Order: sequence, then C-alpha cells, then structure tokens
Amino acid sequence: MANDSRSPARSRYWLAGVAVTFGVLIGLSAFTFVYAEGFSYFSNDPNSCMNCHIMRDQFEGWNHSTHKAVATCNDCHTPHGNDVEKYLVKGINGFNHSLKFTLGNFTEPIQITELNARVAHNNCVECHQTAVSQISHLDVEEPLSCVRCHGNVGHGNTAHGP
Amino acid sequence: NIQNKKAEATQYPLQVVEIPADELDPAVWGKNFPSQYDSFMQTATNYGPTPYGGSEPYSKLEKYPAMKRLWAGYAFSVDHNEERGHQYALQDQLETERIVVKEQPAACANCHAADAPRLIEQMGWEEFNHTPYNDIKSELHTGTSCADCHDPETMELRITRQAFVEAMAKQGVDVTTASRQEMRSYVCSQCHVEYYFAGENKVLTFPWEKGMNIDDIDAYYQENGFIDWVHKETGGGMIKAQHPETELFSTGLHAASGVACADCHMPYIREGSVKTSDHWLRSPLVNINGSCQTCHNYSEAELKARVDTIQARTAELLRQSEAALLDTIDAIVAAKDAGASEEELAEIYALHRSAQLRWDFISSENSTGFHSPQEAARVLADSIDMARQAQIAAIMLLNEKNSQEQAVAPQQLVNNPD
Amino acid sequence: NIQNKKAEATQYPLQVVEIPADELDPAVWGKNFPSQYDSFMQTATNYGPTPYGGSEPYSKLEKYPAMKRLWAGYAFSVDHNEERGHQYALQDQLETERIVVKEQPAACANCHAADAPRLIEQMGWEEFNHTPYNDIKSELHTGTSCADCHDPETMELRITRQAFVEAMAKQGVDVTTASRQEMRSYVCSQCHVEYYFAGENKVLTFPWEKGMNIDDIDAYYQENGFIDWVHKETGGGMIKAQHPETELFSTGLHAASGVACADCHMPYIREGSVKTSDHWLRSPLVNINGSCQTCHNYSEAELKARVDTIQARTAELLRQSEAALLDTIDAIVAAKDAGASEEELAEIYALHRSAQLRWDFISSENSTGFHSPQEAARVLADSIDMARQAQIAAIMLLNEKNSQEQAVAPQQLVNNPD
Ligand code: HEC
Ligand code: HEC
Ligand code: HEC
Ligand code: HEC
Ligand code: HEC
Ligand code: HEC
Ligand code: HEC
Ligand code: HEC
Ligand code: HEC
Ligand code: HEC
Ligand code: HEC
Ligand code: HEC
Ligand code: HEC
Ligand code: HEC
Ligand SMILES: [Ca+2]
Ligand SMILES: [Ca+2]
Repeated sequence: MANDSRSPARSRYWLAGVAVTFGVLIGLSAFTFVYAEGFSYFSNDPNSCMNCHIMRDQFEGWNHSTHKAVATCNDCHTPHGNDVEKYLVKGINGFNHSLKFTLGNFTEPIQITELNARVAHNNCVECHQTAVSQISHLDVEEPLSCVRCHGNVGHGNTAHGP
Repeated sequence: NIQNKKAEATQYPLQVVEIPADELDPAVWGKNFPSQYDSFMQTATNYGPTPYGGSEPYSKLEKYPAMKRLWAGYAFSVDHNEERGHQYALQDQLETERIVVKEQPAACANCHAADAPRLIEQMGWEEFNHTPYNDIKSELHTGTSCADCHDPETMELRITRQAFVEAMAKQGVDVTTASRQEMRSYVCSQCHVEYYFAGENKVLTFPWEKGMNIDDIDAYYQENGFIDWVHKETGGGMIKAQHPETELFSTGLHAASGVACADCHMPYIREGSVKTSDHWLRSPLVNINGSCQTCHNYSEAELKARVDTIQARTAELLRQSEAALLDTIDAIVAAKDAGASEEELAEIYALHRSAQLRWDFISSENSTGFHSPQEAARVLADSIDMARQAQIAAIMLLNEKNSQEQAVAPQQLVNNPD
Repeated sequence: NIQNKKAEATQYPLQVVEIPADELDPAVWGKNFPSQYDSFMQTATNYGPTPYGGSEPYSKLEKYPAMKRLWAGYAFSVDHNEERGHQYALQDQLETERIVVKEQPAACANCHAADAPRLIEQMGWEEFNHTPYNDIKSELHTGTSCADCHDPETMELRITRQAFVEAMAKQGVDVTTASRQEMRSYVCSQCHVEYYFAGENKVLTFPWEKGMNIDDIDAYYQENGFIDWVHKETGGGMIKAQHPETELFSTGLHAASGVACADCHMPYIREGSVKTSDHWLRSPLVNINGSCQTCHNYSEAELKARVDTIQARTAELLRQSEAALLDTIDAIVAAKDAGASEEELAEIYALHRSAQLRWDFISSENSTGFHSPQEAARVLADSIDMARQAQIAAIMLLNEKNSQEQAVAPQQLVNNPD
C-alpha cells in the first residue's frame, strides 16, 4: 500500500541541513526577506503571511477551516517547543519562501515539506494530547498522520481525504 | 470538566491486571481496556440488514436461488448465510449444515477460533489442518479474541495466523517488517481472504503466488489443477471463492491511497474527551459519520448515495452473470445428454469453471463491489463473456451430436418434422 | 520581482479595445486578454499522443481494425481519426472523407464553426440544419472562437448552441439560470455530446428526453425508431454514438462532487501574480500538476498510475466487446445465408444494435473510461452480454434453418457425413 508521502514518521536530521540552508539563503534573499516583510514569520498575525499573495489560497482555506477560531498560522507551522527550534524553523521558512518567491522557481499547487509537515503534526498532537492519548500510546515509534484523516482541518481546501 | 479530562488522559494506559501470554478471554483483557472491550462486545448486536450487507443472517440461498444450482453438489448449496458480528465466529461455524453434510478438516478452525494458534503449537501445522473438525470441536471455546490481533504485553498489533505469513512470504513480503498502517489491514487479511485446503493434509493456503487479482488466482489454480468439487449436473470440476475482501480491496483506490480496513471498520470514537478505536466491527453504512465523513467532506445522504450507486451497479451485473451461468449449465447438460464425451467437454468445463469462479469472487466478496468498484464490474464482465462463450461452445457441440445422430438415422427427422 | 508582482495584481482586467457583438476573430478578443488568447492559440500545437488520447490525429480505423467492419456501410468506416486541438475544429471537418462519401447537412457545422449561430439567425434553425453542408461551406471561416463561450461585453460564459438549450429544456432545466460552476461544464456540453439529426430537416438533436445514461438513450431511440444506417453485412439497422463526454461524465463521481470540465481541462495558471484559466484545451495527462494536484495531494506518478489502471481496464473490455460483436455479425450473416427472413432476424437485429450502441458509447467517448470508470465497465459488460445473446440467437436460428433443410433433403447429409 502506498504510504503517505507526508507521513511525519520519516523525520529528517534536518538540523544538519539548517546550517547549510542558512549560508546559501542569507545573501540571496536578504532583499526580498525585508521587502516582503519576511519578518512576518516572526509575527503571529495571519495577515502577515498574506504579504505574499502566494499564501492567499491557504489563508482562504484557513479562513474557512474549523481552526480559524482556535489556531493561527504559526500555531501549526512553528514549533511550540523551545525558542531555539521555533526561530530556527521560522528562519528557514522565512528565507526559503523569500528565496523561492524571488526566483519564482516553485511548482504550484504548493506542497508542504516534510519538515513543516512534521512541525504541524507535532502541534496537532500537542494541542490534542487528551484526545489522542489512547491512540498515541502505541504511537511512540510510528504515529499515524493526523491529516491523513483530518485533511480539512488546517485548510478547508482538500476536495476529500488525505 | 477540564480536571477530569486531563485526569482521563494521564491515567492511560493503566494496567489493572497483567494479561497472561496465552489469555484468550476478552473479559480479562477488558479489565485493562474497558472501552475497547465494550465496543468489541457490541459485535453480538444485530443492527439489522443494510441494502446488501448488515448483520441479519438471512439465507443467501433463499435470497439468490441461482446459488443453489450453481453450487450443486457442494456443501454451500445446502447452507450459506449473510455473515454477522465477530461474536458469532465460532458459533456459526459449529451450527452450519456445511460441517454436517460433509466431513470438514480442523483447518476450518483457523479463522473461527482463537484457540487455533494454541492447538497448532501443540499438534503441529499439518497435523492440525487435516485432523477431522469434529475431533477437535471440543477444544474450541473462543471465536475471535483480542489475542488474535494484539500482543498482550505491548498491545501492539501482531500476526497470529500462519497461512497469512506464508502466503505473504511467497510474495516476497516479510510481515514482521510491516508499518503500523499496514498492520491496520494485515490483521484483517489473516482471515478475510480467498483460501483452499492444499493436498492430502488439507493445509490452509491462500492462492496468491502469482498475485492477488482474480486473473492471477485463476492462473494459479489452473496450474496446480486444484478443484473444490465436481458439479452435480455438468460433471465438470469447479472452484468456490470465499470472502476475498483483501484481494478485491487491494485492487482499489482506497488501498492505493494507503487507507486501511480499520480506517473504515474501526473508526475512532470519543469516550469523554478521549479517542479510541471502535471495536464494533460492522458495516460502515450504519456509521457513515465516523467511517467516512472525516475524510470525505460530504453529507451522510450524499455518501450513502455514492455507495448505493456502486453497489446497485455491481448487484445488477451479479444477477446478469448468474443468468449467463445458468444458461451455460443448461447447454452443457443438453450436450451431455446428446452423448458428448468428457474429452469433448474438457475445454467447456474449463471455461465454465473460470466464469463461475469470477462470479463467485465478486458475489462472495462482502462489499458488493464497494472495495474496488471498477475492478468488480470488470471481473463480472469477464465472467459473463466466458459463461456465454462456454454456452456457445456447448450448443455447437450439441448440434454436432444431433447432426451425427441425424446422419445415422435421418428417418426420425423426416418422420417428425416441426 | 516583487515590485512588478504587487503591481500586476491590481492592473487586471484592462479593456484595450471594444469587442463588436458579432466578432468571431480570436485575435481581436486577444487584444484585451492576451494570456487567454496565447494559451487558446496553443490548441494548434501537437503535444503528441497519450496512452489512449492526445493530439496526434492517427487513424482509429488502422489502430482498431474491428471498427471498419462494425461500421460497414457507414461513413465512419471510411475515415475516423483521434481528435485534436480546437484550432482544427473546422479544418478537420472540411478535410474528412466523411463529407465526401456522403452528402452531409449543414447541421454538421453546429459544433465545428463559430459562424453557425450567425448563419442560423440569418437562415432559421430548421432551414440551416437541412441545407447541404457543401452549399454553406464557403460561409464557414472560424472553427472555435471566444464567442462560442463568452459574452463579448461582460466576458461571462454564455450558451450559444440551440440544440443544447432545447435538450436541457426537455429535461426541465433552464440553462439561463445556471450557476457559474455549472456554466464551466455547460459551455462544453454544447458540443461534447451524443447527437443525431432528427427527421426530414435533419435537426440537430440530443437524445436526452428519458435521461442521460446509455440505457435511457437506447430506450429513447427504440421508442422513436431512429437508426443511423443499415449494416452492410447483416442488413440490420444500426446507431452510431459520438463523443458522449457529457453523458458519461454525468454518471461519475467528479460530476457528483461538483467538479466541472474546466476544472481539469482549463486549470488555473499563474501569470505573475494573476491566475488565469489555461485555454489550451487538451489532455490533462500532459499537465497533471495543474489539472489534478490542486485537489489530489498525490505525486504526479501516482496520479498517472491511477488513470492508467482505469483506462487499461476500459481498453481491455473494449477489445472484448469488439470480439463479441464481430462474432455476432458472423452468426447473423450465416443465418441469413441459410435463408433466415427479416422477420425472423428482427429481434436479433435489435439486440445487435443495442450491444453495438453500448460499445460505441464507451469507444467514442474520449476519456477511455476515466470520466466514469465503473459505469464504463458496466456498459461494456452489458454490450458483451447482449452481443453474445444475439450471437446465440442467430446460431439457434441457423440450426433451425439447417435442420429444416435436412428435413427436406436428408440425403445430402447422409451423402457427406463429417
Ligand atoms: C515572502 C513571501 C511569503 C511569505 C511572507 C510567506 N510565504 Fe509561505 N511560501 C511562500 C512561497 C513562495 C512558498 C512555496 C515554496 C515551495 O513551494 O517550496 C511558500 C510555501 C509555504 C509552505 C509550504 C512549503 C513548506 O515550506 O513547507 C508553508 C507551510 C508556508 N509557506 C507557510 C507560511 C506561513 C505560516 C507564513 C506566515 C508566517 C508564510 N508562509 C509567509 C512565500 C511566502
Ligand atoms: C490547524 C493547523 C493549521 C493552521 C492554523 C494553518 N495551517 Fe497551513 N497547513 C496545515 C497542515 C496540516 C498542512 C499540510 C496539509 C496537507 O498535507 O494536506 C498545511 C499546509 C500549508 C501550506 C502548504 C500547502 C499544502 O496544502 O500543503 C501552506 C502554504 C500553509 N499551510 C500556509 C498556512 C497559512 C498562511 C496559515 C494561516 C493563514 C495556515 N497555514 C494555517 C495546518 C495548519
Ligand atoms: C493551537 C492549538 C491547536 C492546534 C495546533 C491544533 N488544534 Fe485542533 N483544535 C484546537 C481547539 C481548541 C479545538 C476546538 C475544541 C475541541 O474540539 O477540542 C480543535 C478542534 C479540532 C478538531 C475537532 C473539530 C474539527 O475541526 O473537526 C479536530 C478534528 C482537530 N482539532 C484536529 C487537529 C489537527 C489534525 C491538527 C493539526 C493539523 C490540529 N487540530 C491542530 C486546538 C488546536
Ligand atoms: C484513521 C483516521 C484518523 C486519524 C489517523 C486521526 N483521526 Fe482524529 N478523528 C477521527 C475520527 C473518525 C474522529 C471522530 C470521532 C468522533 O467524533 O466520534 C476523530 C476525532 C478527532 C478529534 C475530535 C475529538 C473531539 O473531542 O471532538 C480530534 C481533536 C482529533 N481527532 C485529533 C486527531 C489528531 C491530533 C490526530 C493525529 C495524532 C488524529 N486525530 C488522527 C479519525 C482519525
Ligand atoms: C474506504 C472504506 C472501507 C475500507 C478501507 C474497507 N471497507 Fe470493508 N466495507 C466498506 C463498505 C462501505 C462496505 C459495504 C457495507 C454494506 O454493504 O453494508 C464494506 C463491507 C465489508 C464487509 C461486509 C460487511 C457487512 O455489512 O456484512 C466486510 C467483511 C469488510 N468490508 C471487510 C473489509 C476488510 C477485510 C477490509 C480491508 C482489506 C475492508 N473491509 C476495507 C468500506 C470499507
Ligand atoms: C481463511 C479464513 C477462513 C477459513 C479457513 C474458514 N472461514 Fe468461515 N468465514 C471466514 C470469514 C472471514 C467469514 C465472514 C465473511 C463471509 O461470511 O463471507 C466466514 C464466515 C463463515 C460462516 C458464516 C457465513 C455463512 O457462510 O453461513 C460460516 C458458517 C463459516 N464461515 C464456516 C466455515 C467452515 C465450515 C469452514 C471450513 C470448511 C470455514 N468457515 C473456513 C473465514 C474463514
Ligand atoms: C481470526 C479471523 C478473523 C480476523 C483476524 C478478522 N475477522 Fe472479521 N470476521 C471473521 C469471521 C469468521 C466473521 C463472520 C462471523 C460470523 O458471521 O459468524 C467475520 C465478520 C466480519 C464482519 C461482518 C460483520 C457484520 O456485521 O456482518 C466485518 C465487517 C469484519 N469481520 C471486519 C473485520 C476487520 C475490519 C478485521 C480487522 C481489523 C477483521 N474482520 C479481522 C473472521 C476474522
Ligand atoms: C480483529 C482485530 C482486533 C481485535 C479482535 C481487537 N482489536 Fe484492539 N485494535 C485493533 C486495531 C486494528 C487497532 C488500531 C491499532 C493501531 O492504530 O495501531 C486496535 C487498537 C486497540 C487499542 C489501542 C487504542 C485504540 O483504541 O486505538 C487497544 C487498547 C485495544 N485495541 C484493545 C483491544 C481489546 C481489549 C480487545 C478485545 C476485547 C481488542 N482490542 C480486540 C484490532 C483488534
Ligand atoms: C482515511 C481516509 C478515508 C476514509 C476513512 C474513507 N475514504 Fe473514501 N477515499 C479516500 C481517498 C484518499 C480516496 C481516493 C480518491 C481521492 O484521492 O479522492 C477515496 C475514494 C473514494 C471513492 C472513489 C474511489 C473508488 O473507490 O471508486 C469513494 C466512492 C469513496 N472514497 C467513498 C468512501 C466511503 C463511503 C467511505 C466510508 C465507508 C470512505 N470513502 C472512507 C479516503 C478515505
Ligand atoms: C476530473 C478531471 C476531468 C474532468 C472534470 C473532465 N475530464 Fe475530460 N478527461 C480527463 C482525463 C484524465 C482524460 C483522459 C486524457 C487522455 O486519455 O489522454 C480526459 C479526456 C477528455 C477528452 C479527450 C482528450 C484527448 O486526450 O483526446 C475530452 C474531449 C474530454 N475529456 C472532455 C471533457 C468534457 C466535455 C468534460 C465535462 C463534461 C470533461 N472532459 C471533464 C479528465 C477530466
Ligand atoms: C454536437 C456537436 C457535433 C456535431 C453536430 C458534429 N460534430 Fe464533429 N466533432 C464534435 C466533437 C466534440 C469532436 C471531438 C471529439 C471526437 O472527435 O470524438 C468532433 C470531431 C470531429 C472530427 C475529428 C475526429 C474524427 O472523427 O476524425 C471530424 C472529422 C468531425 N467531427 C466531422 C463531423 C461531421 C462530418 C459532422 C456531421 C456529420 C460532425 N462532425 C458533426 C462535435 C460535433
Ligand atoms: C462549439 C463546439 C465545441 C465546444 C463549445 C467545445 N468543444 Fe472541445 N472540441 C470540439 C471539436 C469539434 C473538437 C475536435 C477538434 C478536431 O479534432 O479537429 C474538440 C476537441 C476537444 C478536446 C481534444 C483536444 C486534444 O488535444 O485532443 C478537448 C480536451 C476538448 N475539446 C475539451 C473541451 C472543453 C473542456 C470544452 C469547454 C470548456 C470544450 N471542449 C468546448 C468542439 C467543441
Ligand atoms: C471552449 C470554451 C471557451 C473558449 C473557446 C474560450 N474560453 Fe475563455 N473561458 C472559458 C471558461 C470555462 C472560463 C472560466 C470561466 C469561469 O471560471 O467562470 C474562461 C475564462 C476566461 C476569462 C476570465 C479569466 C480567466 O482566465 O479565468 C477570460 C478573460 C477569457 N476566458 C478570455 C477568452 C478569450 C480571449 C478567448 C479566445 C481567444 C476565450 N476565452 C475562449 C471557456 C472558453
Ligand atoms: C476540482 C477538484 C478535482 C479535480 C481538479 C480533480 N479531482 Fe479527482 N476527485 C475529486 C473529488 C471530490 C472526487 C470524489 C472522491 C472523493 O471524495 O475523494 C474525486 C475522485 C477521483 C477519483 C476516484 C473517483 C472515480 O472517478 O472513480 C480518481 C481516480 C480521480 N479523482 C483522479 C483525478 C485525476 C487524474 C484528476 C486530474 C486529471 C482529477 N482527479 C482532478 C476532485 C477533483
Ligand atoms: Ca454481514
Ligand atoms: Ca485527442
């Protein structure tokens, strides 16, 4: 059976990549990062994501999702954990998106990366500890991807399931 | 309120009792896992029929009279009902006429008794399978048990049935390396599969060596020459298919999308604020909300309508296939009566066998096509085509015989012209 | 870069020129909408074949030789190719042998020339339809134009083809009240439909009065007794189906889910920060990313594999159906040669006609089953069943004839025994 390619199960040693990513990105996207208010990554206001029209679809999706009232972009897309990790991820995304946006060399529809899929998953689990306490107990090794069933939670944009 | 909820959450998993490695009684396991136990016990409840499934164990032979004749000479033509909840797994086997009209091997117990693994360990795999069912009956106490699917220590899913392990190995799959999501289907695929009893020792075997779709399975049976019984009317060798849920499902889109049996048949339910897997294994049509709507954002009515459409198309083709197969049997019988020899009938028998195996593959599969809608229709189209071709061949043979007769005694014809 | 992108977002839409109400030339419309114009012009590009579709206009008669015989005596048996981009809509019609071997009515132009609506206004609906095609040829200049689908003032989608309006009205649907999403399919359904020329005046008509699925359509034709041609070999009346994309699609899950033709055949493309509809109407298989991934979060390879599976199953059944239909024709011809009368053949003709109409319905539908996978397989199963039953009836009739002969002259038989 085809396994969910976005399964957080296969998490990466992404921290290693971080350093590299930084090096490459800093120079290239400094301008965009500033101009496009890439610092919006450090804000919790969804509208800050909207500084990029590219994000319009997901904003619309979120705007119509069950979580509009309970979670903003960063509640799902940045780690809740310690600040170091939090700002690392924000940094990576800020630069990555700024870069891609500048070069325009990304394919649409946009697809979440494994790193961010894992971040989102962990945030689901964190907010829903109680709900998933039983199904998670067998979970340590291999969690079931939440969005495989709850594909509409973050963004009411999936026509159907996973 | 919050406090209780947080409490519930942290309590779990709380081991009230230590579960012995050989414990089969669900009640004991239930002490640690009351909610799963309660829902599992619900499988004794009759929630009534759905359009094509459900838990009302009506006689299929009465609802679809064609079956009696298609299975003529085989135990299934005597007693075959719509299946029901897991609580009846052992009882229904003990009570079926099929173990009365024919002496059955203990191999039958593999999927109907949680005691099977223990007995196999004691008696040995081959020995267990060929022992007469009636001789070990007294050893069977529990139908399905938690132990069939769970490791009592870790509660992780586990495979307990040897036939499945071997069948997967033959396909090059090592089940011990299965992912959690795969296990959510594998535990079911230990029993919800087509099977046969191989050789003298009646060893329970799944015919998957060439692949899982019906064409592979037919090719496999043709190669090893296995037949289940000889048809009472035609005298041809026949093969019966049983509950190939795993095989049909594997050809569908849900499988391709990584959806597991448990996703639909054991959806999560809320106990207070905690999610648990609904162990009331049943038709998803009585719980569309839990089984489908999380993934499919449509109204219950809309989703029901989609299943209805798929199943109605399948049911229509099943009836057409039955009509074609009955015509085939008529034609073969007529040819035989006109003196056709076994040699002359050999190819026709083979066509009839392949045609009826395909009908049975979809008919005995319990989702009425839902598990793989297009494939189900394709298989029935093949069944109809093969049945009609067998009918045509038999008619040709009949004419040959008649004209030979006429050649010998032309008078007859002249004497009674129509 | 960012500056431009922020700018672009506000620029659109900007009207450079005022488009005359009767303007057909896309180039003029293109002045206001360059990106739509550019992509629309791409429909002249040959992007090559896909496994079953694509824009390579190969001869279907050569690829599927059975077609020649199944259509014997009808213009399609002379020339029929895989269709290609909209830019060729008029040219391919002007160049096909089908307008040479048979005098065709102007009704043909309804879907192949943007000039049709104007001519209909001038000549009147019935008058236009029955005028010989060759007489109005010179009046046809543009194949498909923006005007076919858009109102030049508002650019809103509009219906321009009378046959569609009337067919929908007969089903109780007023197309002027259609929602935007419905219009995103309706504009296509003006042409991508099964049709026939009704009565003396050859009025273009869609056979939807009883419904859109093939059983309804067959019932409709049976009731009004229409036939397209008499089969050259059998002498039976036959009906040809053409591009019933709308009809087959309407039975599928995408339709049930409110997905429109344009969602897959005109996906949005980003021009800088502006999203426009890709007017390069073509096979989605060459643009799976744009056409499918917006809704299906799977890799391109996985989505392609899903289409492959669906189309391979359909193609396999199409070939089986053709084989059955060829056998039917052989059997009918044999019965005729043996002296069967038209009366005796009447029912067999009817069965053959219904069987071949069903094959043609899926064969001439251009998605090779994708638009409604299970329904496509169901229809082909019916086609095979009907064809084989017609074959059997013809064989029976043949025997009857032969034995009558024998009854009359039994000597023959005795003289040459096999
Ligand atoms: C500078 C413009 C810009 C801003 C501001 C922006 N994004 Fe993005 N974002 C992009 C682009 C471009 C992509 C596509 C990158 C790709 O596909 O690799 C993207 C992709 C993404 C993805 C999916 C790809 C991945 O990296 O996982 C996520 C999740 C995302 N953005 C979240 C956010 C959030 C949350 C915010 C606000 C805190 C935000 N974005 C603000 C431009 C932006
Ligand atoms: C409740 C959690 C949640 C919230 C709130 C949320 N997202 Fe997401 N987002 C997700 C998940 C989960 C995915 C992955 C979707 C998938 O894999 O189907 C995702 C995916 C994305 C993507 C990649 C596109 C895709 O479908 O893979 C972008 C871009 C994105 N989010 C941006 C945003 C922005 C901008 C906001 C705020 C307006 C936001 N998200 C709010 C959970 C959330
Ligand atoms: C910032 C905290 C937070 C995050 C992150 C979060 N949720 Fe929620 N979620 C909530 C709250 C609060 C509710 C509403 C109250 C409730 O039902 O518990 C909710 C409701 C839900 C519900 C029930 C209502 C519905 O939408 O169907 C589901 C399912 C759910 N969340 C799944 C998820 C998934 C999956 C993710 C990750 C992609 C996620 N949540 C991320 C806080 C969060
Ligand atoms: C196999 C499918 C599936 C997966 C995987 C899954 N869920 Fe659910 N979830 C469901 C279903 C079904 C329900 C509805 C239960 C009910 O309401 O009876 C549900 C309900 C919920 C709710 C709502 C409970 C409430 O109190 O309303 C939350 C929150 C939730 N899930 C979170 C998650 C999170 C977080 C994950 C990942 C760890 C997850 N789910 C994984 C199927 C799934
Ligand atoms: C996508 C959802 C889904 C998945 C996954 C699924 N099924 Fe089903 N199953 C159904 C539906 C719907 C029916 C039809 C129920 C009916 O007719 O009442 C059904 C019927 C059945 C039945 C008969 C139930 C009855 O009502 O008598 C059995 C047994 C069964 N499935 C077993 C399985 C097994 C084993 C698997 C995995 C190999 C599986 N199913 C996977 C949805 C699913
Ligand atoms: C490979 C596993 C397996 C084996 C071996 C097996 N069964 Fe079953 N049996 C099932 C499953 C799964 C069902 C439920 C699905 C169905 O009824 O199609 C079932 C259902 C039944 C039923 C209830 C439905 C009906 O047909 O009336 C009876 C009775 C039964 N089996 C008897 C037997 C007998 C007798 C044998 C031995 C000849 C046997 N079984 C061997 C798996 C098995
Ligand atoms: C050890 C063998 C075995 C295993 C493992 C097994 N089943 Fe069954 N199942 C049966 C038998 C036997 C029956 C028929 C019981 C009867 O009719 O007496 C049955 C019946 C069913 C039914 C029909 C219930 C009804 O109301 O008609 C469903 C649905 C079902 N099983 C689903 C599953 C799923 C899903 C799994 C895995 C999570 C599974 N089964 C695992 C043997 C098994
Ligand atoms: C037919 C197979 C089968 C049987 C029998 C069965 N279970 Fe399960 N059980 C499952 C599956 C599948 C899961 C989901 C596991 C996963 O998601 O990894 C599960 C999950 C669980 C869990 C984990 C929490 C949850 O609800 O997801 C517990 C605890 C559990 N079962 C207890 C029991 C008990 C107690 C019994 C006997 C009364 C039992 N099970 C019988 C198949 C079964
Ligand atoms: C865990 C997620 C999940 C669950 C649960 C689920 N589905 Fe699906 N379903 C999917 C996915 C993924 C597809 C593949 C098509 C797509 O990508 O949308 C699909 C496809 C389908 C299709 C069309 C494909 C086919 O089989 O022909 C139907 C019909 C359908 N689902 C109905 C149902 C019904 C009814 C149920 C409940 C009994 C159900 N599904 C449960 C995820 C799910
Ligand atoms: C869900 C996506 C989808 C929708 C909606 C859809 N189609 Fe298609 N269509 C396809 C696919 C996939 C093919 C197969 C292309 C191939 O075989 O190369 C196809 C093939 C075609 C073709 C033949 C293209 C070729 O390659 O020759 C035509 C014409 C067509 N569709 C018209 C329509 C019309 C008219 C509608 C609406 C009534 C429609 N389609 C709706 C996906 C779609
Ligand atoms: C109701 C609309 C309609 C009418 C009327 C119509 N066509 Fe077409 N025609 C189409 C569509 C749509 C296609 C593309 C799909 C296909 O080829 O199946 C097409 C394709 C063609 C092609 C290219 C493919 C091939 O068959 O070689 C030719 C040539 C053609 N038509 C000639 C004619 C002729 C001659 C007539 C009149 C006898 C006619 N058409 C009447 C809609 C129509
Ligand atoms: C006025 C009539 C008409 C309308 C309206 C129309 N079509 Fe067509 N379409 C045709 C004809 C005619 C052809 C065949 C051209 C040829 O082969 O010469 C065609 C060909 C096609 C093809 C095949 C392209 C290829 O590469 O093989 C596709 C796909 C298609 N149309 C889709 C659509 C869609 C989607 C719509 C609506 C948005 C639509 N058409 C509206 C008449 C029409
Ligand atoms: C075969 C039908 C068809 C033809 C021919 C056609 N269009 Fe379109 N067009 C559509 C559809 C469908 C849409 C989507 C409308 C909607 O979403 O409401 C569209 C949308 C548009 C839009 C709105 C913006 C957008 O891109 O969605 C413009 C502007 C446009 N078309 C211009 C043109 C021009 C200029 C031509 C001729 C060169 C043309 N169209 C030919 C069917 C057609
Ligand atoms: C506008 C949204 C949308 C687009 C675009 C789309 N689909 Fe779907 N598709 C759906 C929905 C909704 C379903 C219904 C099943 C479900 O609920 O998941 C579905 C079902 C399917 C199914 C199973 C149902 C069936 O027809 O048997 C397949 C296969 C499929 N899609 C493939 C494709 C492919 C390939 C494309 C591109 C050519 C495509 N889809 C484009 C929304 C879409
Ligand atoms: Ca049942
Ligand atoms: Ca084409």
